[in-house]
Amino acid sequence: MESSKQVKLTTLRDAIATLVPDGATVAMEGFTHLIPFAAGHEIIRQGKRDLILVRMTPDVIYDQMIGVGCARKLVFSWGGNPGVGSLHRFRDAVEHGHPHPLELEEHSHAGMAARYTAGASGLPFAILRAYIGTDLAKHTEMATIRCPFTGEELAAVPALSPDVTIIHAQQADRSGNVGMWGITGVQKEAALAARTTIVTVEEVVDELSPRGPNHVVLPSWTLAAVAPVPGGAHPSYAMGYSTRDNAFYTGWDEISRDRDVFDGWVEEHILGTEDHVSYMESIGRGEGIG
Amino acid sequence: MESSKQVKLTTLRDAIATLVPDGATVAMEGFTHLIPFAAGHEIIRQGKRDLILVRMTPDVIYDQMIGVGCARKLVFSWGGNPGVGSLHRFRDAVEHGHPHPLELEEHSHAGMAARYTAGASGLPFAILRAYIGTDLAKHTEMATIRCPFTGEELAAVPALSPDVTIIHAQQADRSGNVGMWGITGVQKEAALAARTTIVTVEEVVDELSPRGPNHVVLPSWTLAAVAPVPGGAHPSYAMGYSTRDNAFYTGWDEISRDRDVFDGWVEEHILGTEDHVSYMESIGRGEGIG
Amino acid sequence: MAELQPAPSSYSSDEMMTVTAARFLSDGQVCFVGIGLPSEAANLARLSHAPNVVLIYESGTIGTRPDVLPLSIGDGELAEKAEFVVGVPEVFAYWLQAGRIDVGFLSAAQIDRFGNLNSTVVGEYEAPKVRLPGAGGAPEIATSAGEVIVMLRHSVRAFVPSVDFVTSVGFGRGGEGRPEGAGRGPTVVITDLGVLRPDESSNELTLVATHPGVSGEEVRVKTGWDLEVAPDLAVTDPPTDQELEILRDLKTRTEAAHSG
Amino acid sequence: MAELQPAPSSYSSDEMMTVTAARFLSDGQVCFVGIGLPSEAANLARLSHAPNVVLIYESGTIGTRPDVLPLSIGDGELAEKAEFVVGVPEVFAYWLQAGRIDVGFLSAAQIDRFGNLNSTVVGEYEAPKVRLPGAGGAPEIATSAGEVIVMLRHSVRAFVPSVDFVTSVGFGRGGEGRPEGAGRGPTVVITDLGVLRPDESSNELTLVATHPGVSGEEVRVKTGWDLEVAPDLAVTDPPTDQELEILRDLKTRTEAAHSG
Repeated sequence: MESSKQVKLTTLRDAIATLVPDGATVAMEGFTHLIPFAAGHEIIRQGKRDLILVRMTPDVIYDQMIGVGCARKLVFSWGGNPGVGSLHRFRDAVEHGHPHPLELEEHSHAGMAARYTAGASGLPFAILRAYIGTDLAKHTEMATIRCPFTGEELAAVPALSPDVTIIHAQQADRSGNVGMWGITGVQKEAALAARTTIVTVEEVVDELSPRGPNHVVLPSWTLAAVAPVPGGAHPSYAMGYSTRDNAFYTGWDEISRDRDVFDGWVEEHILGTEDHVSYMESIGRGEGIG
Repeated sequence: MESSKQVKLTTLRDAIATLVPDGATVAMEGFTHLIPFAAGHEIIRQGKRDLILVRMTPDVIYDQMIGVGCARKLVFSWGGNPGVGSLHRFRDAVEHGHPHPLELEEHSHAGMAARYTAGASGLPFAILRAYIGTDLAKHTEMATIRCPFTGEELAAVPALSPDVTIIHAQQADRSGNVGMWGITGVQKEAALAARTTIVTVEEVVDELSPRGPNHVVLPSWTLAAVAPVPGGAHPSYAMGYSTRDNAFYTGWDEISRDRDVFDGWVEEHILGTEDHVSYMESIGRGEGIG
Repeated sequence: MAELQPAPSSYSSDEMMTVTAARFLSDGQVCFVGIGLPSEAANLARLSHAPNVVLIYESGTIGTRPDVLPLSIGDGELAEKAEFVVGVPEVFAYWLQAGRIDVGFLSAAQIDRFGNLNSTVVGEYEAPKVRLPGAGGAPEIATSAGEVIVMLRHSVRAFVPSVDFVTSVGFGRGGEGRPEGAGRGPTVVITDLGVLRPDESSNELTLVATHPGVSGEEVRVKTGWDLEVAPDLAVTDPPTDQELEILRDLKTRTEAAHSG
Repeated sequence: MAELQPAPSSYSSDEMMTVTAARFLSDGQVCFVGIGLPSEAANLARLSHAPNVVLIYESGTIGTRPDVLPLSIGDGELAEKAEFVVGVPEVFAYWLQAGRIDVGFLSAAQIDRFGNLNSTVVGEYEAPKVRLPGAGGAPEIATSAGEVIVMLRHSVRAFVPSVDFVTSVGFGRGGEGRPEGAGRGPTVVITDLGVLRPDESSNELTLVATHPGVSGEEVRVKTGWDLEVAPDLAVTDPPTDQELEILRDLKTRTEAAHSG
């Protein structure tokens, strides 16, 4: 029952190696829930460089990728450690150019969401009522546009169509159709806006079966690769499979404050491990994964 | 647990009497599934006039409303009897001005869907790639707009914000939150775009519980009235509650071809009945309703 | 009193039309399907040579595999058998407009020599002789799908020199060609008599095949303009026994379901 | 070794702040809520005097009634206890931008005398002293919500004469007023010391109440501009025993859940 258009299940390592070139514009989305951490670690392991990283809410995984020097530019709307505080590697890059300067392009959440929606819709831009009275308008890519019917002036933002979008989902079936539920953020739009979409999943099942609200399906023929990576969202979570590892987020503050501590942590736990299973063991979260 | 903002469950008769004034712009949506027939019949019973009727797919219920003279204008994208053929009362109004002339404003489905989406989003217009190379552009409300980033010329259509939107759904809970599933068409957008939204439902339940895909919820505080009307979509259907009465649709062709036959049918079955229960009995579909 | 069953090798012109259209679909293609003959053809393809064809109906049912043909675009069967269901705004924005559709099927009341389609009015727009249903999804299917397959029964009323209203653009009123960035447009027109294709240089619809037993002259008589006929006019392969069996089973199941 | 439990009538300045903010919410209002103090205040209101307050988090959880406070805006608890969940593009387009929000809560690193908020940078944008997280949902909450409640702890670092960057507009850099059609903006600023309201004619934030035991002079000292004090300066009612009990139960449940 497979045709040429249907995605083949693959490994995360192969997907990153073959589909994520240096210099690519890469969006890794997940709104607190379902963040593709394992994929980010694999990008670090494979030493990808000069990436334009895109994400509404760059959090710890982007802090890690920025800290090791994967990124030359960040396109975002809110960069923090949710519920904890600053992203120290992100701040070090912006405030002190370490490990190298990081170009920024920032929007509001509404602007980023509209940009992805335009990308998913095949439109070159989106309109929204945004940025009114702010200094953001001067520091971001936007234009104003007048309603041809009412004369109201609105914001226009360019469509966002990443070279590669990477997301994590709960399930794939054996044909590579992907199902996710709960808080799905902007993932559907980010996946449909991209030229190439990679999905890591908790589980491969015979039939997609939501165990929560807001079920979203991405058919296999819109995807480039699907890789089973159980626990691949850790320390984020996958509703129905895992809970958020809040202790990891809190602990990250300490690890990321100091350049050397951070470098050592990456060396030991990411570069020093082969894959997500051995990574989880190395950080002491091996139970129940893999 | 009820506050001022929460809708009260009411009767269809009261909802139409108090919330649908003559001359209003009224959208009754339903994409084959969940068409609010009972509400249309109640509008006919109450003798509403000069309505601007809006609907992507005006079908038999609009044929009836146009045929009795409720409407002065129709805003639409496809007017037919699905799977059967013409809407004879609609054609009679357009081709011969019977019972009186009917003003038309027509779009494509894509255009109408975008107009409702703009309305639901609080924007004055929507952009889309549409009407290219057609004569529609000359006969509809649209403008062209240039992308400020790429220069591409796109279509702009004005937002659609009906005075009243009426839809039929499967369930409401006791607080007036509404749940529907299956083919939900443009109902969410039409409901959220309207100043006043009326929903008829198959059933009032303790907790909304979808029995099919694509569950859509409209919270009570976005609605003006919710009225239980079991079978209120007939001859359309409500997934999980009823099936489409294809024989009625086929039979409508005969009834609607002739002005006198149509007038007699309306007199007997709509004007001659009190409510949806007695209407269903009068057309021989009384079983299992009410 | 059993009804007379035709031998498998005997078939109607509508069956020939449906079978021909089905053959134009390849496995794995993503198709935007309308009700009627296109739906028959697309499902026949899915049940025969193209099991992984992805069928999308504008009601928002994506990847649907109905057991029986829908009577309306929003039949419950389409939702129950779909991989997933989305709202109508999404199906037009994220799926059609975004360029995810390989093949769109269209029909119409009129088609002209340059493949433009009319489903709006016969006669003047302001004072129509016949008011037709209108555009529906057609204008954007015509320009957003990778290619368009047109299905239309042959008659001089339908095949007119110039349509009364361009609801969906083919190669333009004067045959000037496709709008920029709008896909290949109508690559084939399949009728109950034969198959037409736009000429690569003139964009004019040209008869390239007739169905078995139909002459080129018969098609020309039923066409409202001076129809070009390809020098190497082919004859369509008749339906195979298997094609007919699958199609008739599908229609038998459908009738049973809809009269039930 | 049981920990010392404060008597209900003893409370912290953060508790006073949260309780004060909760009281500004009326039953049935629709609130767009952020993480931290706003989430505490909104849920306290829901669990006390405003059981039908509708809480919307930008993660897409609508009408949610969490048993414990979320640590992040996308905690599973918010989705599990929501009336329904939608995608992030929808929450901003159909729910916030469409004007369905009565009250938006905002916080920031800096606020100025005209209620403008900064959560982007301290210092120059191109060479910041401190790079803050950025805008998130704030700029559109500030202009699309019917009114905005600001919660911010008092200090001269936070209460500055003019913000380094306007992330969310209050009454404009020069206090010129609200953008047209943009709602009432910050109607109240609640701090750990008291309550400020914009003056109706000057749009300048004015101290209208202090919390019990706080003097107007103390607030002026911790404000980075020459703060106006209302002639009829009020004193906030202290938290009731019931308010404190509900708030502390909520926080105890929350700590247990997040450390578990």
